[in-house]
Amino acid sequence: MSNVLSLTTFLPILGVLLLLFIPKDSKGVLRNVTLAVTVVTFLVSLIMLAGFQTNAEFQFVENVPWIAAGPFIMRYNIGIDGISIWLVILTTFIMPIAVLSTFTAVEEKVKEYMICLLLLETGMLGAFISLDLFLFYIFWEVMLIPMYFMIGIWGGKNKIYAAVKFFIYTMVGSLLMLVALVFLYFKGMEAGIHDFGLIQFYNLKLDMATQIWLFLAFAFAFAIKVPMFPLHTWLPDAHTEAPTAGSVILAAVLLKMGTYGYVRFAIPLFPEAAHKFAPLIATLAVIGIIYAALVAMVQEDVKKLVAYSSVAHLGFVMLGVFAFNTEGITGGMLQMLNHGISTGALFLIVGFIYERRHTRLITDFGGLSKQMPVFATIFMIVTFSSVGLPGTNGFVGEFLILLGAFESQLRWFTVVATSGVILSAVYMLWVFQRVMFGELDNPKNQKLLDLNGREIAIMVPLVVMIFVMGLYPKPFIDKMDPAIKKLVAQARITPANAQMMPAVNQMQMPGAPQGQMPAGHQGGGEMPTGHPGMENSSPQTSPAVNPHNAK
Amino acid sequence: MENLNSYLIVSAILFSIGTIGVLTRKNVIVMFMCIELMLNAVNLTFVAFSRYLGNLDGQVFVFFIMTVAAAEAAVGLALIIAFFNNKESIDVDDVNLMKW
Amino acid sequence: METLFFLIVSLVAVISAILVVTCRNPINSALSLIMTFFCLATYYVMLDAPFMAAVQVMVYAGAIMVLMVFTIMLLNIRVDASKKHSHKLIFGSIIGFFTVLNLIVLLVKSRAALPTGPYSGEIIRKIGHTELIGREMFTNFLLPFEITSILLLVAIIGAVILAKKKI
Amino acid sequence: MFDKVWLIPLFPLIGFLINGFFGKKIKNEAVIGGIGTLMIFLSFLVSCGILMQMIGLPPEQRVFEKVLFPWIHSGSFKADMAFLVDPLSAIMIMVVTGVGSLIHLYSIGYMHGEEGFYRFFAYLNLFCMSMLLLVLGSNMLVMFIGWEGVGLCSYLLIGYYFHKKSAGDAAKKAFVMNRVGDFGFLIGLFTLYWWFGSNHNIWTINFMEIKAASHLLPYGGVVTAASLCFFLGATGKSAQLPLFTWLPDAMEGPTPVSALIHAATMVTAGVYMIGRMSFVFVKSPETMMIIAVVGAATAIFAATIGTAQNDIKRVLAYSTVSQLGFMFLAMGVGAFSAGIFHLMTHAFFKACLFLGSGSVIHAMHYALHKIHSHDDAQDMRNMGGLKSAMPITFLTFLVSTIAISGIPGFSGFFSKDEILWMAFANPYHGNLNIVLWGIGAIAACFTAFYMFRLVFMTFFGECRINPKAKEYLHESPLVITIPLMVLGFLAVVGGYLGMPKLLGMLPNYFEHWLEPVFELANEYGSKYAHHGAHPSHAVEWGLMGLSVVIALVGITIAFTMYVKNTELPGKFVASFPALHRAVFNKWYVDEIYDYVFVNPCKAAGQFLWKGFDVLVVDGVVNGVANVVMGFSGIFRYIQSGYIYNYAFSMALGVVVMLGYFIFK
Repeated sequence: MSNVLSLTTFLPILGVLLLLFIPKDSKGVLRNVTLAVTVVTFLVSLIMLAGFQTNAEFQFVENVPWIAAGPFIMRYNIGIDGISIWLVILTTFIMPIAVLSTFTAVEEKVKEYMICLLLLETGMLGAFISLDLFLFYIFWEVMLIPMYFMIGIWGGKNKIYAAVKFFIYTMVGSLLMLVALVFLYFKGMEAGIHDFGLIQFYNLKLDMATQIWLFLAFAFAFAIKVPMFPLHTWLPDAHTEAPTAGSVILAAVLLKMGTYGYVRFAIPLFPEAAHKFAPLIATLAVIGIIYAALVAMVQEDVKKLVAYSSVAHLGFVMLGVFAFNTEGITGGMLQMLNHGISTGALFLIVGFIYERRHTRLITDFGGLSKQMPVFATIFMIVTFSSVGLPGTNGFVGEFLILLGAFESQLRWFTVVATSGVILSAVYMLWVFQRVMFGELDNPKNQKLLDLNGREIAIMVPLVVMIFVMGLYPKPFIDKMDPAIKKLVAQARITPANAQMMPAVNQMQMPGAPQGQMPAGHQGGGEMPTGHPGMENSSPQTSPAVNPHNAK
Repeated sequence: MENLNSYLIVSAILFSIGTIGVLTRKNVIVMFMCIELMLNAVNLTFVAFSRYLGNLDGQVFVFFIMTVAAAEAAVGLALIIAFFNNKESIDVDDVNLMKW
Repeated sequence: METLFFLIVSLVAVISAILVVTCRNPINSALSLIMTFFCLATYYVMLDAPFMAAVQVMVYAGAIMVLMVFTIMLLNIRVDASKKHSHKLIFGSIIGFFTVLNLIVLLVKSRAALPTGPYSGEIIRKIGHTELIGREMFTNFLLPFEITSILLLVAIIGAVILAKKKI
Repeated sequence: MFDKVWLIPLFPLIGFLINGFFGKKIKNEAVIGGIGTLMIFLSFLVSCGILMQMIGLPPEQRVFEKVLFPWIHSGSFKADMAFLVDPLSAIMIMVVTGVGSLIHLYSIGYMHGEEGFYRFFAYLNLFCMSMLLLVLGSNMLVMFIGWEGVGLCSYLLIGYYFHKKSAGDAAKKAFVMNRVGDFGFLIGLFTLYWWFGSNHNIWTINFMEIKAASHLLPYGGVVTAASLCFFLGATGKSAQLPLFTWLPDAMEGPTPVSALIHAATMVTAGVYMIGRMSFVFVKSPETMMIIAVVGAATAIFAATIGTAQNDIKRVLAYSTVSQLGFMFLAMGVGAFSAGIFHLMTHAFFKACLFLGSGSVIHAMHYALHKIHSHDDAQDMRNMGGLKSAMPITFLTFLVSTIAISGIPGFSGFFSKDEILWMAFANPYHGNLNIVLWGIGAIAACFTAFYMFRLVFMTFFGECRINPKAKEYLHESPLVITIPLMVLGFLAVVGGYLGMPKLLGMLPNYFEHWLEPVFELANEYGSKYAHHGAHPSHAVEWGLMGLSVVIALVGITIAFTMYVKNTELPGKFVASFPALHRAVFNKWYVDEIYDYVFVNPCKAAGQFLWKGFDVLVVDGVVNGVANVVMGFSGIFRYIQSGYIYNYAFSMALGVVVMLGYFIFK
C-alpha cells in the first residue's frame, strides 16, 4: 500500500474510464457507479488516515521523474502532512455527498456531469497532495475545467456569464502564479536546485525584493481563489448559477485551494514577504468579514447569501493564517474544514428547497417549519454551525482564529473581526426566520414534502461531523499540530532576515531532510516539545516583526 | 519545346484565374472547379520544370497531386451533397455555422 | 509553327479558364473546365510527357469532371442570377492581377537553374515516358505510392459516409 | 459526590435527546413531560447531594474541579471540558435545577395540548443543560458554551410559536443582542488570556488558575478594558442598558419559558459571571463604578416603563430588567454575595410571579376561547376580580408581589435592603453612593407601585372580562398550582438564609457560605477603598425604615389609583400626555436602535452590494471585459464567418508577402 496516495487521487479517473463504457441513457447506473467510486475513494482515504503518523513529515511520499524538458525538470512528487491530509479527507468526504445530491437534481447529460465530478475530484486531490510546484500548477488548472463546464452547462439562467467570470478570474491569477513559478525555478537553479520540488524550495533563501514580487504573484492567485475582498465578485455569481453539487464542491473544497495555497506555498516559501504584507492581508480579510456580512444581510437570493457568508468565513481563515502562530493557523485549518462542512450543507439545503420550488428568493418562502420539520431541524443546526455556536464545529475554528490573531500583531484587526460574529448571527438568523418561521401563506409552499430518505442520508453525515468537530476536535487538532508547528517555525522570521538583508542566495542545507531544517538555522527556534506554543507565540517574534509592521 | 517561361506564365495566368474564381464565386461547386483549375496550373508548372530540369520527380508529384485531387473531389462533392441535404443550397453564404 | 500552336492552345486555355469563372450556369463552367484540361493535356504532350497527358484526360477530364457534372445534375441547382458572386468581382480581379504580376515579375527576375537531371527529351523518347514514370514510381516513390492508395481508400469511405443520409 | 458532577448536565441532555428524537413518536404528553421533568429532577437530586457534601466540608475544601475530557488544545491554548464545583456554583445549580424542576412540572399542565409539546420539553431540557454548563464550567470557554447555549435555547423557545412573525422577530432580536454581549465576552477573554500569557507566561482561561494568578493583575488599565468587555457580555445576557430591549420582546415565548429563562436563570448569568470573576472586576475601580451606575440606571429606567404597560407579562419583564439592575448595582458596589442572594430570592419570587401570570393567562385563554372571543388574554385591562375565581394563584401571586416590593419578613426585603444598604455604605464610590442609593430607593418605590398595580388590576376590582366568559374562569389544575405554592413558600422563607446582621435574629448563612468565593475580591477591593467613617447602626436602621416606607408609599399610590379611585390613572394620563406616551412606548428605545443601528446597517449592506460590489468591483471587471469586447466588436468584421472572406484575406496575404519578397 505504498502508493495509496496515488490510488486515492486517481481512483476517480478510473471511475471516469468505467463510466465511458456505460450507455448514457442508463442514468441510474451512471449515478450509482459514480457514487460507488467516490465512496470507495473515501474509504481508501480513510485507510490512509489510519496509516498516518502524527508527525511533521510528509508521508506516503512518491517521487518519480516525470518530465524532463530542457532545463525544466518536473517530478511526480506527492505526499501529505497533517495540513493536507484533512483537506484530502474533506474532499473525499464531500464528494459522495455531492454526487448523492445530484440524483434528482440533474437529469440532462448525466454521464458528462458525473465525469466532470470525478475529474474535479482528481484535480482537487492532486492539488492538495502535490509536492512539486509544477505538478501543483497542473492539478490547479485541471480543477478549473470541470468546474467551468459544470457551471456553464448545468447552471442557472445566467450561467455563461458566471462560468466565464469564474474562469477568467481564476485564470488571471494562475497565470501570474505560473510566471512566479518559473521565476522561482530559475532562482532555484542558481542555488543548485534542479527541479520544482517544494521541499527544496523551502530551504531557499531569497532576498527581500524577490520575495515580495513572488509573494505578490502567488498571493494574488490565491486571493482570487479564496476569495478575498475585493476579488470576490466571481463567487456569488458562480455559486448562484452553479448546480447544487457544483456549489457544494466549490464552497467546500475549491475555495480551500486558496487558503491552502497560502499555508503551503506563499507563507513558507516567502516568510519575510508574508510578514511584510500581513497587515495588508489582515485588513482585506477583516474588510471582507464585515463587508460580506453586510452585503449578505440584504440579499434576496438564499444562495447568494450563503455565497457571501463564504466570503466572510474565508476572511476569518485568512486572519487566522496570517496570525503566524499555532493557534491562529490551527484555527484557520479547522475553519477550512468547518466551512467545507457547514457551507456545503447550507448549499445542499438551498438545493433541496430549490428542487421543490424552483425559486431561491427568500420572499417566496416563509413558514416552512410547519410543513418540513426535519428540514427545519437540520437547517437550524447547520445555521448555528455557520454562525459559530459553541458545541458546533464553527465555534472551535473561529475561536482559535480570533484567539491566535489577538495574540499576534493583528490585535485590533481581531477586535473588528470579532464583531463579524454578531453580523453573521444577524444575517443567518434573519434568513432562517424569513424562510422557516412565520405563516405558511404561500399556497405553493403548503404542499411541500419533507426531506426524503436520500436527502436525510446526505445530511446526516454532515450533521454528525458538525457535532463531532464541535465537541471533540482533539483528534483533528492533534493530527495537524506537528505540521502546523513546523509551518510556524518556517514562517517565523529571524532578526537577521528581518533587516533588509543582502541576498543570501544559497541553500543552507542542500538536500537535507525537511524535518531537521527549522531548528538548524533559525535562531532560537528549537523544535518545541515542552511548552511549544509559548515559544511559538508572537511576543518573542514581535521585535522582529515590528520594523515591517510599524506603518 | 517552348521556352520554360512561356509555360510558367500560362500557368501563372491560369492559377490567378482560379484564385479569382475561388474568391468571387458563391456556388460551391464552381469554387470547387476553380480549385481544380489552380491545381492544374500547379501541375503544369511541375511538368514544365520537370521537363526543363530533366528530372522525373516533378511528374511523379503531378501523379500524386492528381490522386489527391481525385480523393478531394470525392470527399468534397460528398460534403457538398451532405450540405445540400441539410440546407437545400450550395451557396457558400449559407455555410455559416461558424459565424456568430 | 510550334510557337503559334503554343499560343493558340494558351489562348484557348485562358479563355476557357475565364469562362469557368464567369459562366452563370455551373454546367457551362464544368464544360469550360474540361476544355482547359484538354489544353493542359496538350501542353503535357508538348512537354514530352504523354503519360501525364493521358492520365490528365482520363482522371481529370474523365473521372473527376464526370463526378462534378454528375453532382450538378444530381443537385439540379437553379441558376440564380442575382447572387453569382460573393465579392465584387473587382476585388477578385485585383488579387488575380497582382498574383499574375507577382508571378511574372518573379519569372522575369529569377534565373532558372541549369538542367541537372539525366532525362532529356531524347532519352525520354528513346526509353518511353510511361516506363520511366513507372520505374520511378515503383522504386524511389514506392512508399508514397502505397500511402496514396490508403488515401484513396479513406476518401472513398469518407465520401460514402458523408453523402449518405442515414448511416 | 463531587466526582459525579458531570451527571448534572448529563441528565437534561439525555432528556433532550429522548424527547428530541423520539418525542414525536411517543405522542403521550404524560410520558414526554414526565421524562423531561424527571431528568431535571434527577439533576436536582445530584445537586442536593453535592450541596450536602459541601456543607459537611470545611470551607477551604469546597472547591473541586472535574476534568471530563480535553476539548481544544492548540499551541499554548488549552481548554478542557471541565466542571468546577464551589459554593457559588453549588448555589447556582440548586437554583437552576430546583426552579427548573418546578417549571418543568408546571409546563406539563400549561403546555397541555400544544402542537409541539415534545419540542417544548426537548428545548427546555436543552436549556437546563446549557445553563448548568454555564454555571459549572471551570474555564471561560465551557462557560461560553453554556453562555451561547442558553442564548440558543432562548432563541428556540421565544420562537416556539414560530408561525407568529412577532415571535420570530423577538427570537432573532434576543439572539443578536446576546451576540453583541458575546462579542464583548470573547474580547474580554482574549485580552485576559493574552495579557497573562505575554506578560507572565501564564496561558490559561481556567477560573481557578486565573484566580491564583490574579494578584499579578494591575489595577485599572488592561483590566479595565478586559472587565468592561466582560461586562458588555453581561449586559447582553442580563438585559441591562443599553442591551435590554430584547427581554420584554422575549415574552412572546410560552410563559414557563419566561419564568425559567427570562426571570429565574438565564438572565442572571451576567450577574453570576461577574461573581465568578469578581477578582478580576474588582481590580478595576472604573469598571466597578460603571457596573454600579449601569445597574442603578437600568433599575430605574425599566421600572418607569413598567408602570405604563398593560400586558401582564411585559410588566413582569420590565420588572425583571429592573431587578437585574439591582443585582448589577450590588455587584458594582462590591456587595457580591448580596447580589447573588438577590439573584436567588429573585429566582423564587419572579418565577412564582411569572408562573402565576401564566396560570391567569391560561384561565383567561380558556375562558375566552370558550366564547370564541379574540380579546387579548394577556391584557390586564381585560382582567380584574380574579381573586375569587383563582384563589391559590392569587395568594401565591400576592405573596411574591409583597416579596418583590420589599415588605419586611419576606425574602425580597432582605436581599434588596442589603443591596440598598451596601449602595449607601460601600467604600468604593465616594460621593456617588448617595446617588446610587437614591436611585435604587426610587426604583424600589416604582417596583412596589407597578407590582401592586398589576395585582390590583388583575385580581381586584370588578371583572372586566367579557361577561359570557366569566363562568368559564376557574382555578388551574394541581400540576400548575403545586409549583406555585412551592415557589410562593420559598419566596417567603428564602430570605431567612441571608438575614442582615443588623437584625441579628439569625446569622447571615448566605454571606458566610459565599465568603471563600469573594474573599479575594474583597481583599483586592480594600486596596483602593475609601476607609472613611463607617456609617453607624443608627443610619442603617434609618435607611431600612426608609426603604420600607418607600415601598409602602408605592403600594399606597397603587391602591389609590387602581382600587379606590379608578379614574385617577386616566386623569393622570390626560394631564401628562407626552410623558405617558414616552413611557408607554418604552422611551422609544427600540425606535432609536432601529434608527441608529439597524437601518444604517441595512442601508450600508444595500449600498455595498449594489454600489460597491456590483458597480465598482464588477464594474471594473466588466469594464475590462467591455473594452476587450469593444475592440473585438471592431475586429469581428474581419472574422465574418464566411469561408470566402477568409480565403480572400489569405490570398491577399500571400500576394502581399510574395510581392514584398519579389519587389524588395
